Amino acid sequence: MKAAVLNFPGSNCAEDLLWAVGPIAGAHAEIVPATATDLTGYDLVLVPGGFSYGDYLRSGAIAKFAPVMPALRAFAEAGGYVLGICNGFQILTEAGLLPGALQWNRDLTFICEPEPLVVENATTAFTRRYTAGQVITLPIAHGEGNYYADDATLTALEAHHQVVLRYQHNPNGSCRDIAGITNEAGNVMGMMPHPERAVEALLGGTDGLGMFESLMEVCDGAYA
Amino acid sequence: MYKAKIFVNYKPSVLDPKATVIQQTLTRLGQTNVDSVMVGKYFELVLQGNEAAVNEQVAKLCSEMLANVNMETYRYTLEEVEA
Amino acid sequence: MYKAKIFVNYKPSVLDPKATVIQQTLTRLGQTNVDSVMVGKYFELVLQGNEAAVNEQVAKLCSEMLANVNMETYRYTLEEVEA
Amino acid sequence: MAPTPEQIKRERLYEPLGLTTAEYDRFAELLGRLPNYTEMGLQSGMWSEHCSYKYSKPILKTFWTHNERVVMGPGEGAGVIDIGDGMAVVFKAESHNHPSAVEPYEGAATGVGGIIRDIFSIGAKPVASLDSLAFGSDFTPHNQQLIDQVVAGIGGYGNSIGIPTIGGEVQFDASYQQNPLVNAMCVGVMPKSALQKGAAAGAGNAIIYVGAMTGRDGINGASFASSEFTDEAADRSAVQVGDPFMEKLLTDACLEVTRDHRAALVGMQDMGAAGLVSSSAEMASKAGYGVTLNLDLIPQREPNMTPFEIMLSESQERMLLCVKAGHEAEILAVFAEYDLEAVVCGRVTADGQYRLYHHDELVCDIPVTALTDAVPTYTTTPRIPAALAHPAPDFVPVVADATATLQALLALPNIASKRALFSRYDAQVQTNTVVLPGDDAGVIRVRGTHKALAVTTDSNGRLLALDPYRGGAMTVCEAAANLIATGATPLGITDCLNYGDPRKPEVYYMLQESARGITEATRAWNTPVVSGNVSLYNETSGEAIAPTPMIGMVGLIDDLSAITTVGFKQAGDVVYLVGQTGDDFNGSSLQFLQTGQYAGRITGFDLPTAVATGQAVLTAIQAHLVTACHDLSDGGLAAGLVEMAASNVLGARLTTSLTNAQLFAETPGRFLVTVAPADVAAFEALVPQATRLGPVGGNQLCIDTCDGGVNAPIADLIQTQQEALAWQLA
Ligand SMILES: Nc1ncnc2c1ncn2[C@@H]1O[C@H](COP(=O)(O)OP(=O)(O)O)[C@@H](O)[C@H]1O
Ligand SMILES: [Mg+2]
Repeated sequence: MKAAVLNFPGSNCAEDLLWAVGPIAGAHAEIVPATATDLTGYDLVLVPGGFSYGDYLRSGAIAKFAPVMPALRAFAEAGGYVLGICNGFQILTEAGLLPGALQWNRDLTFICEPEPLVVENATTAFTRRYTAGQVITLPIAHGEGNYYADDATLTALEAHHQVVLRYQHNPNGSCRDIAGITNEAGNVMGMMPHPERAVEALLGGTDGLGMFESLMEVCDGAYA
Repeated sequence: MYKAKIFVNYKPSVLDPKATVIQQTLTRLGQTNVDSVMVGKYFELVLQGNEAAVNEQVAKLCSEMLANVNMETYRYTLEEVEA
Repeated sequence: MYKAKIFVNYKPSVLDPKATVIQQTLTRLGQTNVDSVMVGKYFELVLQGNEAAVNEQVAKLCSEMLANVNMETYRYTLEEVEA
Repeated sequence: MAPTPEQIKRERLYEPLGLTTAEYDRFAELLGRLPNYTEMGLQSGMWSEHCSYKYSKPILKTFWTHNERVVMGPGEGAGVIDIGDGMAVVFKAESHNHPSAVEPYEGAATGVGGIIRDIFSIGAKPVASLDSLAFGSDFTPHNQQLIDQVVAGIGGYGNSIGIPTIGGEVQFDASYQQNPLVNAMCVGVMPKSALQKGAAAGAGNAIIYVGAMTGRDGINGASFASSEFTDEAADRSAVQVGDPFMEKLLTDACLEVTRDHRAALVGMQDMGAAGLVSSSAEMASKAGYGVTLNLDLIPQREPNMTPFEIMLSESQERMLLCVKAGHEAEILAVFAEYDLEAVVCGRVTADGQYRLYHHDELVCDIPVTALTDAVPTYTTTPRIPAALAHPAPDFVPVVADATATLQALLALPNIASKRALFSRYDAQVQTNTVVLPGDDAGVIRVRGTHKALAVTTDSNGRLLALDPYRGGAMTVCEAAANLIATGATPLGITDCLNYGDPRKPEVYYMLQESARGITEATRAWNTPVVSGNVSLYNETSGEAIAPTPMIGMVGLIDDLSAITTVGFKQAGDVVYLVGQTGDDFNGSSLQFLQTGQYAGRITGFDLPTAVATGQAVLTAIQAHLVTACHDLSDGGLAAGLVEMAASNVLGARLTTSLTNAQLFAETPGRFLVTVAPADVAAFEALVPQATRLGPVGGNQLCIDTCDGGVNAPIADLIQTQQEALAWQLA
């Protein structure tokens, strides 16, 4: 699997993702700046967490105008796998690659805590190493992670099994406890929790590794 | 040259945490006469160009950048200003 | 019952990173006709009471909660509304 | 029009800027003429306590600052200590008390931003932040808002820039009600070879300005931070807004310059207090050179700024570099890559003069040293405060119901968990955090090695108020104990000295005595002071805060597998108390609970014993004989047990010969540890100071004492400890 980790000015989790996907999960990964205009040749594009362009207007609102965005859109439309984490999720919704929006947490405070999550759909390219209903614990670290979509959108998301991860104890007020979704085609996923922060026992857990291993299994055929 | 005054608001169906927190705080402080709180954003942009062009540009800016139309609505006015 | 429309802005000397980033992005996108960008907050509150009391309450709310008078200024209007 | 030199002298216009007549006269003598308005303004910034340390230098000189590991001690942006493998750790702390009192969010945020610049200006990648906070104990709506906004500001900056906040502390005491303390610490890691200093040497070399544009924000901030604030309205203009996005770009760009363009770079320094003047004058002074700046080239956010304003502005996110002549384009290109504005704004000169041009006019022409080395230092004749000379009688508590007392103690804001506050900080970005906030110290691994760094901040104003000498020493010991509890060997410290007006004999006494205590303890632990910061004039309406030296300590863990945490791990593990417990209740939380105040002399502290106990525990941890470890502080043994029970909700069944009251004694220098049954004999042989209390396990915390004891469902105790603060702040 060859993965690109996008790096927007103000992203601060690109290096963390590179470390998780590369040295830890064992895939080939490299940082690609937001000025890149071509993403061909990659199997997976990761959109990292952080505060792109400071996120002063609204999370992800400025990043959607970055030079790389047309290439990202083309990559997704061609069926390439895209995973947006935290700010990456916000960017994908702002860019219209995923439905809904992320607004301020219910209590208006930034939250950094490990959160138990239920894997709702274990058939996606991102979650096939988990089992349906499995509870995994991943850290969250966000101020604007409160997922919102109108009722029609939510109903459609559920009908098409696009809700992949739900919070067990909804920490931020997200509609229907949603922590992560895919697009209808299933090749673009966004999630607020940080799987790249849960890939080493030394740092408190390895529940996030399954996401990267799932993608490697899909991209490389078999993953030992 | 035109000055655009732009208001961005949550759609009524969206529960706004900022408004909720303000309302809760007011209640806690005993100010129970406040029936509703709405929190929005306000932008003022000064743009060069003729009215039609500026109007089109501002509308696009609002829908693509200043507001997230999934959860927000916007409205704006234009007024001519001296250079 | 009165509706208060409240505008809160940075004082002119205060650095506003929000406005700066918006302006820079517009420039990057080739929209160089935007001379200035100002970002503020807008609130609408509906309050029960007579005009004088509401006026006093809103002024206090603005200076103590909605605006940070160290670096922001505020202005507001009141208009009577139906219950 | 600026006032004329004669007018300045006649109308004493230097006084509102914090200069005395003697200081003004001395400056005029150094110049050989009367200073103009710009020059006098530069003097006011540079001669302020914040920049010159004129009252604290004599005290700081007494600190012990060097041992075999210290690469760079105080005097530069930050201190540097060797950690082996060709690597070094860089750290410093800074106070932002006054700005945070005036504008809590931005004051706290820019405090974090400022200390980060000190770290990367040395050439180190910032890898961790800590925050030491002190607030009033009366939770009025104003205080609640202050607490909320300070915490939001620290998180707002740190989370955004992507540096994990892995530790810190929050204290509540009446003396901070009007004067909160906001101290921030930053830690960086770098190859030793990348070290760079803030010097401007070599005639003809370029001075480059980079970062945010200069505005009128924070003008006179340096003099403002150094004088007691009484006139609220006047202080309000000093507010600066932080831009963490800009700082992220600056960090990355400056680190690229120090890494890849060493040959071109002469020196680099951040613009902190007294902005452009202090950075440029200090860089030139350190190197023994002069500097000429053209102010028209300085990027300005507002029109019509005067030289005074440009030079003294404290706009954030700005750096000053000295670059070899001929290499300007190379460096400017690096900044352009990051979309940062950078300009060559001046040159180094050989004659030691400080010259400024504005609109083609020479507006300042004075010796650099008149701004730096020439600043006088002052001492005050100390006087022991009456309350210390005649301490209250020893407090003798009566504890009939130890369970109820424990419940009440756990709900005190100073003892309750601070999770509701620190969970608003991103503690994991950079994915190196091994031990998260909430333990005794934060721990991060050093990538590419088998090492980790442990960091803590500690301060204890209420103890120093009773005994500055012992309190100072005990604060250092508490920091060391927190590091040891994770398995780290203490390396060195940074400090923030938060005190009142040093011209008062009693305040000066406190300062001097606590420095003496700190020095003695740092020598005993072999932890020199490598950097620090002073915040004086923490007074409102003539009342000083409790003397509060904040100690930030860094320790080294050589073996990742030896990292130890606070929580009980396994039922059956044996709990030991290490160190003797006495009737030490003066200044304790129990005294506060029962009498509403802290009073009496400080008893039970013996520095050599504290060091020996700590070292024995560390040896046992490093020998892998310990499964959990916690140093005892506020609330004593009983509170410590609940903290250990919390992470895995495990109770314990313990027996001790202590009294009920002694469960809450705060005899310093003690630890609680757990040991796996198989290791009990080896542990006891290694740590003779240890007393066996009983096994971990069950749902109850049971402690049998000689006159009763504690018996309660552990879940209840944990709930009180975990949630009490959130309830009180809601
Ligand atoms: N402001 C803060 N920021 C980050 N962490 C904090 C803060 N306050 C408390 N903590 C965390 O809580 C732990 C326990 O706090 P405290 O009881 O003061 O520690 P100790 O008594 O061990 O010094 C600290 O070591 C730290 O990890
Ligand atoms: Mg401790």
